[in-house]
Amino acid sequence: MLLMAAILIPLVSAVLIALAPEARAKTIALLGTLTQLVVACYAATVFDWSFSSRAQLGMSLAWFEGLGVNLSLGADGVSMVLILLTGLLGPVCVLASSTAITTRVRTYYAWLVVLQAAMAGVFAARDVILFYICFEFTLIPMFILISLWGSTNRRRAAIKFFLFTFTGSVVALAGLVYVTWFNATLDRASVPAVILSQHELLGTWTFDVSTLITAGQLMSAGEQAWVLLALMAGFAVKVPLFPVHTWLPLAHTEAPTAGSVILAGVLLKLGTYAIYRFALPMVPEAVATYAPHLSMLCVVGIIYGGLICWVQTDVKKLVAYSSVAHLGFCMLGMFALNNTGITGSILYMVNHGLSTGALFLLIGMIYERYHTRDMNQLGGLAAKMPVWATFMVFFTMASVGLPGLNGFVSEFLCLLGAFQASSSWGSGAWGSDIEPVAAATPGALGPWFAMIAGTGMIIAAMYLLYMVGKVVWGPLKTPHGHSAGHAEHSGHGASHGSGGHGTEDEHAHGLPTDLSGREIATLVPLAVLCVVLGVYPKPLMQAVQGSVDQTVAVVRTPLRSQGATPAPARHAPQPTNPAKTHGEGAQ
Amino acid sequence: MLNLIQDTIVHAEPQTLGAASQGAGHAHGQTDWSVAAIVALPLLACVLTGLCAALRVKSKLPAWLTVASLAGAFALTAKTFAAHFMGAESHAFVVHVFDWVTFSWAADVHAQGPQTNELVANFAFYLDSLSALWMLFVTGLATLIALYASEYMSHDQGPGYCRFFAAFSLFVFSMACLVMADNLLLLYLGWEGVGLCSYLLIGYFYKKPSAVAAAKKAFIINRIGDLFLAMGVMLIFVQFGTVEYSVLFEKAKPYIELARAGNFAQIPFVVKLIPCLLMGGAFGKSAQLPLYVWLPDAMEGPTPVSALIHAATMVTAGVFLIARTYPLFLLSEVALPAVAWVGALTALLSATIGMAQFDIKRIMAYSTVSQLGYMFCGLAVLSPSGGVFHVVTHAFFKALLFLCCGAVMHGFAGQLDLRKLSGVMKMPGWRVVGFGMLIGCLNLAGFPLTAGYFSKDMILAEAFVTPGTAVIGWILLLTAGLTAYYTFRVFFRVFVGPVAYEMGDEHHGADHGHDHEHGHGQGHGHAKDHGGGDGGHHQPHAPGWAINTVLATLAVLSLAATGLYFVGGDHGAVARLVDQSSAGFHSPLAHHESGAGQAPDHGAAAGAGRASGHAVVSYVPEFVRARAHQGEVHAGTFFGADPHKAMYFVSAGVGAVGIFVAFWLHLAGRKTAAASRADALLPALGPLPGWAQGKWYVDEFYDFLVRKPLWVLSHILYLIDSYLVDGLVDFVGAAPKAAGKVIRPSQSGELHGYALGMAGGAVILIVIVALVAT
Amino acid sequence: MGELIHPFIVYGFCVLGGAAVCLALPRGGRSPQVLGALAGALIAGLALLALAIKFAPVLPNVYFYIFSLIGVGAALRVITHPRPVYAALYFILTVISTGGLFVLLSAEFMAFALIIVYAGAILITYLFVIMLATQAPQEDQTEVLASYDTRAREPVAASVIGFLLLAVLTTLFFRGVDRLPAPGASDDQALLAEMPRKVETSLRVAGLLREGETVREIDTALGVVRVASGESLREIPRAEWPEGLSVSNVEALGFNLLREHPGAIEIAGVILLMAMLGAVVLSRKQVEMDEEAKRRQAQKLGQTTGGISDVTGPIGGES
Amino acid sequence: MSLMAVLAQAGSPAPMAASTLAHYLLVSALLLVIGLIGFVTRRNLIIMFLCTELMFQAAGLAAVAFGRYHLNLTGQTLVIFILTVAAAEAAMALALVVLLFRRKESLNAEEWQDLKG
Repeated sequence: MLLMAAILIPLVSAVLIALAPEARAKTIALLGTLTQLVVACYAATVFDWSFSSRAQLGMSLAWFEGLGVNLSLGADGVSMVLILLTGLLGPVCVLASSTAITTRVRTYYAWLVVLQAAMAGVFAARDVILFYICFEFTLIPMFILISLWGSTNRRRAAIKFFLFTFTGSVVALAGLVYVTWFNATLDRASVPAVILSQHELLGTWTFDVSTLITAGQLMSAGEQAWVLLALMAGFAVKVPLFPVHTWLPLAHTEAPTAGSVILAGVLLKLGTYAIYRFALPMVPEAVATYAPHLSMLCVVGIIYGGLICWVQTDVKKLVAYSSVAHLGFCMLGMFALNNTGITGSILYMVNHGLSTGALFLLIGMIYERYHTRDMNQLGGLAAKMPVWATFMVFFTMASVGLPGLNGFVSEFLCLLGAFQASSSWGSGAWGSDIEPVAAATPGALGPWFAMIAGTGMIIAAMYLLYMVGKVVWGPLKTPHGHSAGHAEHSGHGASHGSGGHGTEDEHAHGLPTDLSGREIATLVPLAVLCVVLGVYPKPLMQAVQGSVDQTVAVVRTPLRSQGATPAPARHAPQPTNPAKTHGEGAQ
Repeated sequence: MLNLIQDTIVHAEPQTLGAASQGAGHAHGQTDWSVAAIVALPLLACVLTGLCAALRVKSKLPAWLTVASLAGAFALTAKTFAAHFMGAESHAFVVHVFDWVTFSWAADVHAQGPQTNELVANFAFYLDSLSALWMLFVTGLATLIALYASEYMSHDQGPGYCRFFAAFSLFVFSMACLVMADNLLLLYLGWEGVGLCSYLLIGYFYKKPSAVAAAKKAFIINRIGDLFLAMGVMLIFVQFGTVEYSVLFEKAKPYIELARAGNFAQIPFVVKLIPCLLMGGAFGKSAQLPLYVWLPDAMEGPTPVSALIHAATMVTAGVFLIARTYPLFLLSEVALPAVAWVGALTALLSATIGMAQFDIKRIMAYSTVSQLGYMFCGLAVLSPSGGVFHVVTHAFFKALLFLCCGAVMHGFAGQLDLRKLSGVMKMPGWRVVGFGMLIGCLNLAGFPLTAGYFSKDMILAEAFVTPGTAVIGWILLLTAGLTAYYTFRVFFRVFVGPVAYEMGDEHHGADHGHDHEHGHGQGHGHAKDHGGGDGGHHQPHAPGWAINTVLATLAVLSLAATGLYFVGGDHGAVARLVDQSSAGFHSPLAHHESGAGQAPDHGAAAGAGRASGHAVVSYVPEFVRARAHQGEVHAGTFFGADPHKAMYFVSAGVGAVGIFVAFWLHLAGRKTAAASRADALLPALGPLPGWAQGKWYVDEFYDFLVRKPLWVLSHILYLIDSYLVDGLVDFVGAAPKAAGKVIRPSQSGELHGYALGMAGGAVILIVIVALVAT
Repeated sequence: MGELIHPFIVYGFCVLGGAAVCLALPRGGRSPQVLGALAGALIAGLALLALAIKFAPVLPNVYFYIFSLIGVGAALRVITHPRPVYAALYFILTVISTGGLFVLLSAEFMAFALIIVYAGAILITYLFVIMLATQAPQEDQTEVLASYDTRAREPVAASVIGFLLLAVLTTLFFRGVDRLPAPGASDDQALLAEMPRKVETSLRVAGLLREGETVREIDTALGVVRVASGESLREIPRAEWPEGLSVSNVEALGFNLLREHPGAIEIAGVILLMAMLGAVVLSRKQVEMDEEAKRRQAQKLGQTTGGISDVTGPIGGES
Repeated sequence: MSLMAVLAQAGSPAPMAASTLAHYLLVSALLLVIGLIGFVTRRNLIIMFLCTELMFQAAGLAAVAFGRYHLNLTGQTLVIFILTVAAAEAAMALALVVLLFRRKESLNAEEWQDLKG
């Protein structure tokens, strides 16, 4: 019930916001997101972390009986961690947008909260159709957030974002439906008894995730390759992998601050989570064969994204491209297909959400004050905004992957995972007959991938320090209108009171030169988490270990190679045969 | 030369660390909190000074907080040192604080052979004689320099002051983590931590774009080194399944056996690659040849920073890394020679550049790079004790030199150009600084009976003793001469000679605080109206009590350091400490004069002592004794004489020549600050001085070779991204619309057009029917 | 009969015909229309000559050639003549020649129907419309030739496509015509049995029926008509049948029309009704001329009526 | 023989030779083509309608020829229907032409190009 609550509470508060007067909107939104966070935390306490591989807190309501679609929720270790991240970023975003958003406040908060619900839905879904609905539903609020409250070129950005992601995910749906069809037409006799006992829904028309995962593994290598292609087409767009990333910089530069934070913090993680939940376990053989090609894309993305960041003049675009590079690391770890790699990539999802989300908050704060994101117009803000500068340097260091902060742990594990994952260890030049190679894992990546991706660490240092050097350090330089402290800005929709001749500390738009209490309140939790996850990441690592072990076991030794029969015989599909048993959540 | 080295490498049977860990076990109890405290105190100071910044403290409180905590840390280190490492034998121990990056996963049932299924990298400290020694001089110097900085930075009180001391104490914390780390991952944390602090401190005067650029340059070049280190750590983990020293050396035993037997061929390529990667990391951090360009620019930071970080502690991190993982370096026949050559070339190159500079801090920076080259050579020519001893002595006298330059800069409002200063020692109040500088220069130049002389001498001797590294010895000898020359060039130009000076333009060296920049600092004003006349009406103010006391203590310490060579066993206490640690490798050929026979038993004694199993891995030279008997192994000689004895006289002689040339060119017959006899010689040398002054254009070379092409590549990639990749997406969007536009004209409204279309269609249809039907 | 005519000859004629027609089409100004027409006639003659030589033994009777030549020539004139009225008249000539061909094909009723309905009714309507829809000639001009009539539009393209179509059709005819199924034996005389009164009247007219006899039964299979008076029965063999005792085309057509195509007739009726309704609706709708068009119309009328206008005022008005 | 007898080939006409059928078809094809060319080349609306009528003629002739060849009368009934359609079409079309002429004072088909879709 807790997971259903985590989804329903934001929806209810969205309705309340719609009904409430404009002034109350923000407080209701804050309350809604905070309650979602509280529910998520309570669910975390109830969750039995030692069995993190099993989907717990399950529940299931019959939805479309005929098709075997159930509203079934459940969360394993990884989902629970990501739900917590969503819960945390919710209130942070609401707080961050209190002064930034001044027009149509009610609609803004309503859609923001609906977005929260949809994201929680994606992570908690144990039914493919429910997953897909939530996965798609996140697009609409994001589209509205960007197109109504974005900056100059927001229409185009919103449309491109929506269409690009939507086309991708439709292809992914095709892949998932094929697997469902394959499962429905599976001849139960041909499936070994041991597998059948665990999944009695096998062979019937159902959309239950665990059943489909098992069915997916029984597919022939060719089918698996095609399904992988379809899934990757959809999810690679969401994680911006190299060739399909062009929507991200545009969407980020045009999105409002809170929109960017949510987009970077959680929406990108939908893609990585989907690949972890569906691509890896469902088509393990195809993933194993195509892992090097996909990691090639990641490595290119890291270098490509990194170098492009270096030449940006727009701060937000710089951070957006850095997300492309960072998620390249995350996916490199994922495609290493070993424990260190996948644990590193899941940690990366959380850490990237925190550090990049914070960076976007900080950039938003400058944008509210100086209404520009152009690095040439801003400079040496440390003199005017010391507190902001400290946070900026802190989160830049977290993002660069400084040991002691959260970025390093995940980045190092991803690189280590990629480094290990090569079956050529122990043979030829890399072999040692005296003592077997201790920590090599089979796979097709290897030291070269890690080495080239490692240069990404250097490039990260280059572009982030370039940004910090330009914006934070150096002689003080602010856009023309602002140095005199008098803020005349035609800022989009910002209908503030007439800009009185603000004194040094009180600008016309009611924001002190340095950070206000509220702004610090949004940053402190993220900073604390960055340090805690950097210094003591053990609990998080142990939390996801169960789920990661299971996935690695599946990928390492898929069902078909365990003597499962050759491609099962087919019998005519009966689309209408009702799902025999009431799809229960936890299997 | 190289294969000869391999034959003589002696490996004692690897010392089971078990002893050490048990040792740690029982020692766990009482020294546990003190070791952790050593690290915790600087962190506490950092947090407190951070709070001071938040609370906008204007007083010198942060300085006192830092000095107090560092003094406490030094005291604790001294206590631990006395408790564990003073005796003949010392035993290492591990102190576990908490689990850091440690997690285990289900064992892979299909993996062939024993696969580790856990990554253990705890926040734990491994204390042995090497790290204790290192911590001693790190915390010691840090305390002194913090005291010095409290006055030096006094003109910048307020947020800047707090920020300085926060970064200062964070630096000491990171250095402590680096030195006392129990595993390579924690070392990596310290490694990058010190990189961050050097970034923050170099960029302290963030108003100056040059400082910001220098800070960025330092961090990025360090990052390049760090990448190699990271790769090394990963390769170690993959190969040995662990990153902890104790377990690592345990696992490396079979290879050490092989190396001891001398057949390197069997050692797999992977194990030989590890030292090369670690070496890359060391060169990045310790500013050696390929990646040294950041150190001279790091002089943008305040002088105490340069003294502590860029002279004494951080830059020695590379030496520490090689010393700590010395057994791994001995496994590869390529690693040590490479280190030797890089060290020697760096020493020579930076010495030549140092000779031609005019900014005294830059000269000191290049001299640091050069001396670091010495230390690496010391390690590489199989005398880690010599190298480490040079690290210790260098730390003291180089800190002293930097602080003297700092005092001059502080007094003369940022004036650092040796052509604008002369006879400073004779001015009132500058006597202590003058004598401090003299002592430092004597040490640096290797004047007989100074600590620098003995440490340099050990390295030179070993270079000639160890077969095959004679060439390195000769290069180092030449560099010793050059060092003596440029050291005393500074001394004779600035501190002695006719009294003449010209105030610098910065006020008090520390750029004034940021928040009241519109109010003109008193210093700022006077420099402008003061104009270029020398001996202007404003008097340079002599350094205060804090600076003088620190300089005095450092001077005394530098002189006292020679004692380390004599007291505490053969080759001094430092050699003993080093031999007892993992870096302990006592060259069997050191005492050639006592005849082949004797060396071994001494060795044996030491070995025996060592055998009691305290050092991680120690080397029992029995093996050498066996080889020596068969006569295969014969120590190198210096023109027939025993290198150790010979070096005493040769290095002294070279030093003296250097000093005399400097005297002759820069003091004798010099009337004014600006000109000296040396200027007359310049044209004779042709373009060389110009190039040297231009630092051999290495910076420009890097910029041209790496930075510019990368910049162009990035622009090209951005164009590709915004037009090609993005263009493709937009094209997919625009294609249907364009197709529609093409087809629309066919609806022209002309009846005849339609009729013709119908007729044409009919004809085609009939033709098809005709063709198909028949 | 295999390849009746070698295809290339046919194509050759098509090309030449196309060229001739192309030339014949009106091109404004002195265009070699006459030349085109002559060439066309010449080629048509040659074609028919070639056909005649080829099928010497089995020739359709001579009238076929006459009617088809007239028909095709008139059709050519229809499309080449700049004046619409003459075009319509030539069309009437074509209809008449087609009627003639119908007669050759023993479809007399259709021939007459065609001429009466087509030529008589439809073409007359055309002439009416032509009269209504031509600009009134100015004083000085005897006949105003609308520009759009004098110049043909893309003659070349049309001729090419047209005669390409012709070539294709002719190849099909000549290739396929001999594969048609043989004509089934049709005893249209059987219909006589259905028309006892006609038989009776024709026999009585021919004097073969005696007083008081009536036709009892007509057995066309044997070709015998049984006549009876009282109880005496007499048969008149076919040989004695009078001239008129045969099913004429009209009667056969009547039977065929109503027996086999009753639905079609209904639909035809509906079509005609709709057409009538349409015509009524269309013609009743007044064309609202906006002010400016009215002014222009009145002005034009003013000029055309010359002096009269100033006396009686503009006749103008809704036209 | 009287002209009519010659023309009508007496009561029950003998079967027709295939080649004569080909002749008739050739003539009807010629008429069709001429009608088509007329429709395409002439701009005058009425003439275009006239050309369509010409094509109706061609179709009628072919139908009757086939009827004659197969000795059944369906061909001729078809011609009756062609007549009805032609009549209907003529009525409607010409009414339209009159309207168009009144509106644009010209019968040129190209005037009405802007009626395109």
